[in-house]
Amino acid sequence: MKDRRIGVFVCYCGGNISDYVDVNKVRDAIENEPGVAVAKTHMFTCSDAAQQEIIEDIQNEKLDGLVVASCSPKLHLFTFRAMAERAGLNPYQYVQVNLREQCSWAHRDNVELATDKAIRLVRAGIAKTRLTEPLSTLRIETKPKVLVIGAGVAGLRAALAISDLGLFVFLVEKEPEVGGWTRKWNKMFFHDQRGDDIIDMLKDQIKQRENITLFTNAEVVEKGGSVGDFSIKVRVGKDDTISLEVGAIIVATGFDVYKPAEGEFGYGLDGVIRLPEFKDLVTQSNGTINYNGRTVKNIVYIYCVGSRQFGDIDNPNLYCSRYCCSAAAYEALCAYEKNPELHQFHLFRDMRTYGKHEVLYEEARTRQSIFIRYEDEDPPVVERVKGKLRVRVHDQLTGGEELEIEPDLVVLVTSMVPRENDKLVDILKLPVGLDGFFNEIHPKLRPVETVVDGVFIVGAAQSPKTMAESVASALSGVSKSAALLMKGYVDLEPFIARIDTELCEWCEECTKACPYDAVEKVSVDGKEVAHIIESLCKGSGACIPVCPKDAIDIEGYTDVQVKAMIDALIQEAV
Amino acid sequence: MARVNPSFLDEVSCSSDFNAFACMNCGVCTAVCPMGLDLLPRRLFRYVLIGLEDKVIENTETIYTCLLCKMCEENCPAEVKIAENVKCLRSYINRKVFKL
Amino acid sequence: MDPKEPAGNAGLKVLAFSTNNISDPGIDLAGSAHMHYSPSVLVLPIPCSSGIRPSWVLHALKAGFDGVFIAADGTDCAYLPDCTDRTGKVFTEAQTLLKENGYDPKRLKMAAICSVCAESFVSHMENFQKDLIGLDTA
Amino acid sequence: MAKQLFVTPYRCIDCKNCEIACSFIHTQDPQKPALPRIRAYTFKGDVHSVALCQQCEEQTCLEVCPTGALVRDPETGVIKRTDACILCRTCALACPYGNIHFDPLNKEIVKCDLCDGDPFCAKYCPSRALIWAEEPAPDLEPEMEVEGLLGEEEARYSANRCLDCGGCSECHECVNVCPADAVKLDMRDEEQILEVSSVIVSTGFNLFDAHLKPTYGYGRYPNVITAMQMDRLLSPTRPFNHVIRPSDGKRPDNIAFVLCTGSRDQTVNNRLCSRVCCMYSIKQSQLIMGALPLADITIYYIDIRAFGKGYDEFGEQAKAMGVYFVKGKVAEIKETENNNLTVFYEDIAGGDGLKDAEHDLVVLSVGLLPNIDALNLFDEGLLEADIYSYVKEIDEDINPGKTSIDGVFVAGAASAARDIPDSILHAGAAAAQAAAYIERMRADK
Repeated sequence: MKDRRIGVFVCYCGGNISDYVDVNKVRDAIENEPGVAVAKTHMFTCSDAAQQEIIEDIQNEKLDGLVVASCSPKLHLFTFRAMAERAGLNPYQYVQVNLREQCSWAHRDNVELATDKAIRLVRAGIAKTRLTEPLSTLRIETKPKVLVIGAGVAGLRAALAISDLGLFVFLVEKEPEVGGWTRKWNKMFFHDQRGDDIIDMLKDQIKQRENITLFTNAEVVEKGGSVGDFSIKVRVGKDDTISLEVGAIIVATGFDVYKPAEGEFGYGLDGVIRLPEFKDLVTQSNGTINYNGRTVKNIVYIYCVGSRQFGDIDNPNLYCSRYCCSAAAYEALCAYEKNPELHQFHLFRDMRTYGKHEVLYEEARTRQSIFIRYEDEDPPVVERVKGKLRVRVHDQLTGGEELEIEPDLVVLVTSMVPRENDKLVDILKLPVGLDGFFNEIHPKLRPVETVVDGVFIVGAAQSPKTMAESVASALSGVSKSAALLMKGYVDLEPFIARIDTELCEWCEECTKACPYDAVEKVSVDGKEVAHIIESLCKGSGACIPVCPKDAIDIEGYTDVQVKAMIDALIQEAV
Repeated sequence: MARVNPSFLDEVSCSSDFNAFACMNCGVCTAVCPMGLDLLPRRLFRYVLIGLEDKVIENTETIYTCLLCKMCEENCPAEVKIAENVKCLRSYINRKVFKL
Repeated sequence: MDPKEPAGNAGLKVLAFSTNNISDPGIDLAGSAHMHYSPSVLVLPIPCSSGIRPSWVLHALKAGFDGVFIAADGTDCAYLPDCTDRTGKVFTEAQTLLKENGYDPKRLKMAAICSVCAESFVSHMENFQKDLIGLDTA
Repeated sequence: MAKQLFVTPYRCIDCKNCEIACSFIHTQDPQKPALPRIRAYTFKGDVHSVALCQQCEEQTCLEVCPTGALVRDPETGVIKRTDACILCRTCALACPYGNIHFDPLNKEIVKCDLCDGDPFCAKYCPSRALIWAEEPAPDLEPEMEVEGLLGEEEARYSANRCLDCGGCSECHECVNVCPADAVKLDMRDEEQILEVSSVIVSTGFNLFDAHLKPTYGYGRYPNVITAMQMDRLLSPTRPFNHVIRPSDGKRPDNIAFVLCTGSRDQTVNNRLCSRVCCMYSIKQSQLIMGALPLADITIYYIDIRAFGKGYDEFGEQAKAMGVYFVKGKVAEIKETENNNLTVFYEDIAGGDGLKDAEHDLVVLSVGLLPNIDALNLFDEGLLEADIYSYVKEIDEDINPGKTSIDGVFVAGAASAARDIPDSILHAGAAAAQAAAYIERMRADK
């Protein structure tokens, strides 16, 4: 190993570190470590002045490795990487040691031991840095085109917004018609807009756009490449397959309406229908609401069908579907508008008409909808007795009184469930959560991004949403795609797997372990070995322990680095 | 087992001010009632809404315990005109029970 | 320098493998909230707990650590939906390796530490160090 | 016996020679006469005297000095100001007799130091009201008592009336000690003109003021706090490192959350649901469980609105951890003798009717209200509001974030109560729309 010239900078962080760690003692303890050329302390390493001094040190001392022992890397890893870059040092030869969150702050009760630990941590950082190699990001030129999968309200709106920004869109819809569930629906809360009107309006606009290509009866069958440069195969109609090259993918595959099991709240009995079917009845009505030729006078709504499930159900839907309370209250209002003589009973658990939707609940009550609360463990029972529907329920609001209602119609307020999309999940390698919906990286900070770079999830494919919320999420996905593509290139982190082709004997274990299809078989000098597709590897390291030959390492966390760090951590501090 | 009778509500409702159905079942009225009766006023009107006529008549005495002090009305987050509703209920009882 | 550990855990050295995205923020939070745990707990960050080589665990014990703790991603892992199973496999393999080399497999412990699991991390460390006291030296 | 400065008030003729002498001897620059350390007074018409530092034993000035700039000479007992003085004026505030002053002209704190053993005031006193001697002047009339401007008690009382001692006294000490030079006291508001093509209004919400719900006693009962205060107690950088209750610093072991404080409540003119309170209360209850494992936590609710992704699961988790959920809005809170609180409610789900329960801390889960400042950002009347005074989204279904002004978009809680995930998505939408708007403007040019 060639001699390294490493700079180590230990931060006081005002007093946040230095009050509990003897910073100078740390500096003294490591300044003669092999490879250390400069060892200094700074009051605030992150300050402009200190950064400037460090840059000068890097340049004057010709440093080829850098350790900053300061706060958590979550805070300033990128700060110092950028600083290293400005100084002409390879940013991946920089290692940050966490002396604040994981040392000084945690051990404020013992300065001596905190200092002892700090020395070990810095030494481990140096040990790691000593074994770093210059790495470079993988720069990928991005294609200014976006694939939108699913042409429901979210997909259509997303396509328009992308087109607005001057990017090309390929919009792929599985069904022969666009519009998804929204097309099928009449008036919708919260603004009384008709679903079919909205879809028609969006469809018209899309037709006028030259930079949107719509494929119906079409399905994505293959995905290659990676962020910024995907190659996609789409099957259109029965046999045609076309190839597309896109920079980003927006998945807007929507939801399905929950289909209750036979007998679940009487489902299957004559007169027991789901909310979407009831919506159609209300739409068709002129004055009275009719079902199978009979006039409906009394309606029972049962809430939480397919949501917040409990008891002995296989794979229960534990989640709340969020839209249903508001939708049912709204539908009751629509029904009341048609026929004010109706008696409507709502069997609910918690009314979740959040935010401004509260007004729907309030109006439904003043339009004489009666709300009856059933207990989680004691759901209502729907039967057909002597040709008549009968619903039995204990009303918690009336001291658990057992009530019997004889409705003409039972409306099951059904949940949104994830679509069966196994093929697409497999093709895109999308993460699916416990609830079956696609999983974002972080619900608050990165709600439309997935672990697959360049693939975004929007609308009800991510979780149940109202139409307005789906559209907001779709536009959010557009923002993210545009931010990615309009720069023209994307840089990928180089901390990915690498194969020692000497050791590798191609046993397939790594390729089986990789969820991202990042390992392929290649031939090197006539020998079959594994090869990492750089643009696909995420650097999780999942392949590391499965390799029987220990032939894989993750850059930045190699076997020798980890072992050197362990040795440095255990070495007596002084 | 009690049979729900939705038309009972129409029988009790005596004026456009009757709005017991606007109740969101928060229970504040019961908790502030100076008479401290569990039934008053929320649950009593539940009986009316659901149409449990027997229960209502059973509680005739309770209905007349109300002071019409409007403590409940003052605190009701849903603007239910509780005192007005009680009056309607009394008028119903007068007709039904006391045959007035 | 021979600093003395506060009574209770006899300064037993614990190496904690923690993950950049999930458990490290949890351990950071323990510090930010000024909770205390033993300074002989030393954290080594890695990308994902399913990428730990069992041999690293053995290496740590041979080097002189008294115990190794894997702060696993659990179901929060952003890389792998089945991270728990994979890390579980690593854990079992590492325990077998320890047994083969004459180490008590109890010297390795694993628990999912989420990004806000500060209190849970601290109590795991306390309990682990306590458990380690009772173990025979290898 | 050492020499002392003796004051004989009845001899004083209020000629102010002492002041002039003092000023003269301490002046470095004739353009900037020193503030005299001694003051001559006339009060009640014809009574004259002087006031100057008493070098008193109760050395309040010395004790309050944050930098130790005041020291007592161990030999002479004289209290002197040293160069460590940072001009914070705390000593001036603390002196019960008002004998320490800030000299604005010379920017220094002045107090009598007896001129290092040769007080000039005495030298120049023509009436011998001031003498520097080992004993009082023989002709001093013993029955003549000094009637001070204020007695000690009065002076102390007056000094205590000052309420601003802890506030910023512009001592600049923070500027001096900040190693990063981060404190700048000379910064001023600055008006800047920016030319932009599009504006995103993300001015957020206002919190409901819990005082407006007087039946809950916020502001009257110390142990009724808002959820924002609880959040502070629970945050990683919490001030006390424990969850404690305000009245006595005790760790509470029976905590109540009162949901819908100021939401879904026509008595305070807000019929809307605030959307976040259920979840933040559940979150706090879980955090409290971590901080105080033995504490009982009760959440009083009308409906639990755990509607977002993973929210219901989170609520169930809290239930499993032992948080009690009671259906019934709290009607009233009363304080007991030991500052505990009794909440009155109807136990609706339990069917138990009217109930009360005692808690040692009550957290009011206050709701969200529109931030009406947003409506004044543009020329009057341009930015339309909805009937609840939120910024109106004129086409929420298809163009979320679009407002009544072309090119102006709204994001987050400025247009409706929103939680963080929904605010973030909404903001993403506003960004996409603003970008599209700018792109369109460019194309039109």
